[in-house]
Amino acid sequence: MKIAVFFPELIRSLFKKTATVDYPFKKLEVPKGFRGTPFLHPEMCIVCRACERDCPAEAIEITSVNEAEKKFRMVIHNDRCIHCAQCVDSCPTTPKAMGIDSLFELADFDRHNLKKEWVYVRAVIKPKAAAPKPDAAPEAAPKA
Amino acid sequence: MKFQIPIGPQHPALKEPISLRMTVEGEVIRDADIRLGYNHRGLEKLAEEKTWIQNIYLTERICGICSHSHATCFVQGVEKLMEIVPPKRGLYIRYLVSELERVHSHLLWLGVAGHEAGFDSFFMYTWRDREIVMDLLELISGNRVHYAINTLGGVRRDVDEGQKAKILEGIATLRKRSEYYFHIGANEPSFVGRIAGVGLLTKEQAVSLCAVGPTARASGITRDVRKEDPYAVYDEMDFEVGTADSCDVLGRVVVRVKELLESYKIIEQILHKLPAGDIVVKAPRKAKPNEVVSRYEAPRGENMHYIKSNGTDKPERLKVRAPTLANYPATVEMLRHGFIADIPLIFAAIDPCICCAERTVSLVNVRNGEETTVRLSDLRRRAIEQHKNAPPKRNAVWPF
Amino acid sequence: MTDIEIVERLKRDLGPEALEVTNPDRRRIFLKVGSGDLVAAVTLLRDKYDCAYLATISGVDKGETFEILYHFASPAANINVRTEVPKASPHIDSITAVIPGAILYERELQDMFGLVVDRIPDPRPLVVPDDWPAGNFPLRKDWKFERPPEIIPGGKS
Amino acid sequence: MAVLRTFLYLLVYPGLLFLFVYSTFCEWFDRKVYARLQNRMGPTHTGRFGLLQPIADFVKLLAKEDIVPEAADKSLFSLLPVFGLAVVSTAALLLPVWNFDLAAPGMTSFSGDIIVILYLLSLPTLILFLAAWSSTNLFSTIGGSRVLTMLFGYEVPLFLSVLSPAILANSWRLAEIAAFYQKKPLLILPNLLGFVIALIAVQAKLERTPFDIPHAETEIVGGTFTEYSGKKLAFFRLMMDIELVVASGLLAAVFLGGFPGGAIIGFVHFVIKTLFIIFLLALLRALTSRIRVDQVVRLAWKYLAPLAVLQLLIVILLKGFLK
Repeated sequence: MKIAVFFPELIRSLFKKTATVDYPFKKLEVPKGFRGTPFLHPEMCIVCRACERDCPAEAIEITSVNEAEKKFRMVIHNDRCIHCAQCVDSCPTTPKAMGIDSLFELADFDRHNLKKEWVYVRAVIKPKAAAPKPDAAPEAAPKA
Repeated sequence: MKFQIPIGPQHPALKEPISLRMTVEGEVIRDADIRLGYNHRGLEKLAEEKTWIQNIYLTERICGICSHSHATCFVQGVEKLMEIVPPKRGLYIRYLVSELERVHSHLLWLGVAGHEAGFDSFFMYTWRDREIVMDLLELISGNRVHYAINTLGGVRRDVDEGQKAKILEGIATLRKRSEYYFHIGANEPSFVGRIAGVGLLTKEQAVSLCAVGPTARASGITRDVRKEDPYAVYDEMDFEVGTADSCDVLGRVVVRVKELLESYKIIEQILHKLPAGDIVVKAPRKAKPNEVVSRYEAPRGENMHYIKSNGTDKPERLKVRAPTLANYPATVEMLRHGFIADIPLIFAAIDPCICCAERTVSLVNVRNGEETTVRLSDLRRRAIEQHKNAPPKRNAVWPF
Repeated sequence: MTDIEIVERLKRDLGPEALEVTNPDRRRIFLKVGSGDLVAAVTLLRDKYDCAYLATISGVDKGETFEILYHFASPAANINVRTEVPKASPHIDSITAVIPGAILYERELQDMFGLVVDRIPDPRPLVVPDDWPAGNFPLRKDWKFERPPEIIPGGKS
Repeated sequence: MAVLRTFLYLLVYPGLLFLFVYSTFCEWFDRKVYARLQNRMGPTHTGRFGLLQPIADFVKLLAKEDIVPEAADKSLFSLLPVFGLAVVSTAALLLPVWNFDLAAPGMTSFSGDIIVILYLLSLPTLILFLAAWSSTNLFSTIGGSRVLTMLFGYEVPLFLSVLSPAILANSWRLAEIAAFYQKKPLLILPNLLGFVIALIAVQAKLERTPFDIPHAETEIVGGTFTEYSGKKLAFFRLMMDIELVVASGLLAAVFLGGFPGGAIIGFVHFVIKTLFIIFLLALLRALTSRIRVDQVVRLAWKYLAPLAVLQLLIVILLKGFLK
C-alpha cells in the first residue's frame, strides 16, 4: 500500500492535451463503414420488399402509388430506425439499391422531419445475386 | 432504531431503475429486498412475433453494454436449430468482437466502481481508455454500441489487414493501461479501504445462491462457460480463468482485471490465427421444430438462451436468462450487515445490467407515441390540484 | 464423465422416474420426470451430479399443459430437467429448499405463466407491476397483447 | 475617512462584492484544475475559458423553482442558507488583508481573532446539520448525522494544527502571526506537518472528496442538500465557495506568512497563496476516493490528532530552544 499512487499520472496529464473533444465545435471523423442513416437509390430498386420484411424496427414502408405506372413510394422512418443496416444486407440487387451513409447527427424537434421519402418507378434490372424473394419463398424451407 | 431507506427506482447510484429497500439501523444494513419490474419491455413475448433475422437485432437490444453477448448467444442457438455451421473465419471474427466487448465492458465497470466509491479520477481515466476499444469496435462493425456484426451463419463484416494492425496496436496500449489500473486499484489506500472486506459472499453461499460470472469467480468458483463448455473457437484458445478467493469487492475487481488481461491474450491469438475464407454461409428462413439451450459467457456471467422452434420463421419460445438476474439473490446476501456507504459498491460489484435482467412483460407501450402538448401553466395547475386532494403527509414516519 | 455415461447413470439412478433421457447435442442432456418426482430428481442432481448451479427455469405453454424446464449446469454437462403440469391445475413444487437460488425464477414463473409454486417461501409478484390485473399471464399463448395503434402526430406516412 | 474605509472593507474588499466574485473564480479554478488533472476540459464556453460558469450556475439556480417540503420546519429551512452565507462572510472580514494596524487592534483584527474565525468556520457545519435535520428527508437525516460524526473527527486536528504556528508566534492575532512569519520565513518550515494536517482537515470541513460523505450522491442522493432547490441551494453553494476562500485564506495567513504590503501587493499575495492552497485541495480531491464515515473518524483520531499533538510538541520545544 502506497500513498498517492495516482500522483505522477495526474500531474502528467495537467500538461497534456485533453482527451475530450470540444464536440459541437470540433468534430471527430467516423470510420469508413460507419452505419449511419439508410437511404435509397431509387433507380436500382426492384420493389422486392426484402428490406421492408427484414427491418427489425418496421422503419421501412413501401406503398404503391400508381399500379399502372408501377410507381412506388418508399418511406424510411428515421425516428424508428435502429441503424442495423439489415436493409442493405437484404437488398438483392447489384449494386445495392439500399445504402447507408455516415450521417449521425439526426436529432430534431419533430418526428416528421426525420422521415425520408422517395417516389420512383420500379426498376427492371435483373438482380445478379438472387431473385427477389416472394414472401413465403419455397427455397426458405429448412435444409433437411 | 430501524428504518427503511429506498434505493431506487430513481437513485444516482443506479443507472437503471430497480428498487432496493434497505432496512437500516444507523449506518448498518439489517435487511435488503429487491423489487424488479420497472424496466420491462416484453422482449420474450415480442420475440415470438418476429422472424429469426429480426430477433437478432431484438436480442441485441436486450442490453446496451453486453449487446453482442445476447445476440451471439441467440445466433449460436439458432444456427444449431437450422443445422448450419458458420465458416471458421466468420466464427473467429464473431468471437473477436465478443472479446473486445468484454474488454469494453470490464473497463466500463472499473470506471463505474471508481465512481461509486467517489474516485472520479479513476473513473475518468478508465473511461478515457475505454474509448480506444470503443473506436476499435466502431472500426470493425460500424457502430460503437450495437455492433450488429452477427447474422445467421456467420458475420456481416470482414476484418482487413489495416484493421488487424490497428486492433493489435490498441490492445498493446490497453494492456499497459490495464496493468497500471491494477496497480492503482490495489495500492490507493482510500480506494482499497473502501472495497476490501466489503460485500462478503462465501463460496458456499455463492454455490447455493447460483451466483455467476465474476461474482462467483471472486468467491473461488472456477465457473467459466468458455472453459467449462467451450463453444465455437474457445477450445482452440489458450487462456486461464481468473479467480480470487477474497470473496469481497476487491476480489471482484481483481477478477475483472485478470479477465481483461486474458481477453487481450485471446484477442491476439484470434488475430494471429485468423483463417482465410468466407465469413458467412447462407441461412434458411425457417427452422425445424426443435429446441436448443445456448450458453455464452458474457462479461457479467453466463448468458443462457433456451430457444424452441416450431417449423416457422418465428421462434415458439425464447427464454433469456441474463447474468444479472442470477446474481440478485447473492446481492441481497452481500448487502446484509454492510454499511449504507457500501450499498452502491456492492450493488455495482455484480455489474448490474437491469435492462438485461428485465425483459419479459409486454406492457409498456413505448410505441404508443401519444403526444399531447401540455402548457406549463396547465401542468402547474394540475399539479396544484393533485396536491390539494392528496392527504397531508404531516404524520409521515419520522425515523428517529 | 462423458454424455453417454451421464445418460446411463441417470437412467440407472432414477429408474422408472426418468420418463425420458435424451442427448441431442454435445453436453446437452434433457431429462423428463413427472411433476411429483421433481424435487427428488433435483436433489439427486445436486448431490450426485455436481449440479448445484441452476441456470434458469423456463416455462413453455404447450396448449393443454405447461412444460417447465430446469436448466442445470455442471462442469461435465448441461442437464435440463423437463416436467409437465396440466393447465387445469398448474401446481408445481418449489425447489428452493434444495436450491435457494431458484427463488427469483420461481417467482418469475408465477407471474408469467400463472403457475402456482407450492411451498415457495416468498410468493410476492416479482416482475409484474403492483396494479397488474389478476389472471393475466403474459407468456401464455392465449394471452394476446393488443398493441395500441401507433399515433405519430400527423400520421404514419 | 475611517467610516469610508470600513464601508469599503465591508462591501468591496474583502467584503461581499469581492467575496462573491473571488469565490466564483475559485470554484472555476478548482473545477478547471480538477478537470485538467483528469485530462478533461472543464468549463469552457461561458465567458472566456468558462470563467463565468460558476456565476451562470448561480444565476440559473436563482431562477429555479424553490420547493419547501410539507413536513419540513419551514422557517428554519428557509433561514439557514442566508444565515450560513452571513456567517462565512463575517469570517472573511477577519482575514488580515488590509485595514488593520499591527500596533492598535481594531474591529477587524484583534487578539484572539484566530479563535473567532475558527469558530465561525465551525458554524457552517452545524448549519448544514440543522438544514439536513429540518428537511426531514431520510437521506438528509442520514447526511446530517454524518455531518456531525465527521465534525467530531476533523475539528480537533484542525484546531491543534492551526494553533501551533500561533504558539510559535506567541500571539492569538492573525495579523501578528502573519507578521511574525514574514520576519522569520524559515520558521514556516517546522510547521509543515501542521500545514498538511490542516489541509486534510480543511478538506473534510469543506466536504470535498475524500470527505464528501454527507452528500455522497451515489449513496444518499444529495445528502444534506436533498430537499434544497432554487435560491436556497444557490446560497448554500455560494456559502461553500466562500468557505473555501476563507479556509484557504486562513491557512495562507497562518502557515504561509499572510498578505504583506498593504491593499494592492497584499491582494496579489492573497490571490497567489489562496490559489496555491486551492490547487493543493483540488489535487487531494483528484487523488483519493471517498472513504466511509467510520474511516474518517478513525483516520482523524488515529493519525491526524496524534500528529497534530506531535506538531504542537515540536513547536513548543522549538520555542524553548529559540529562547
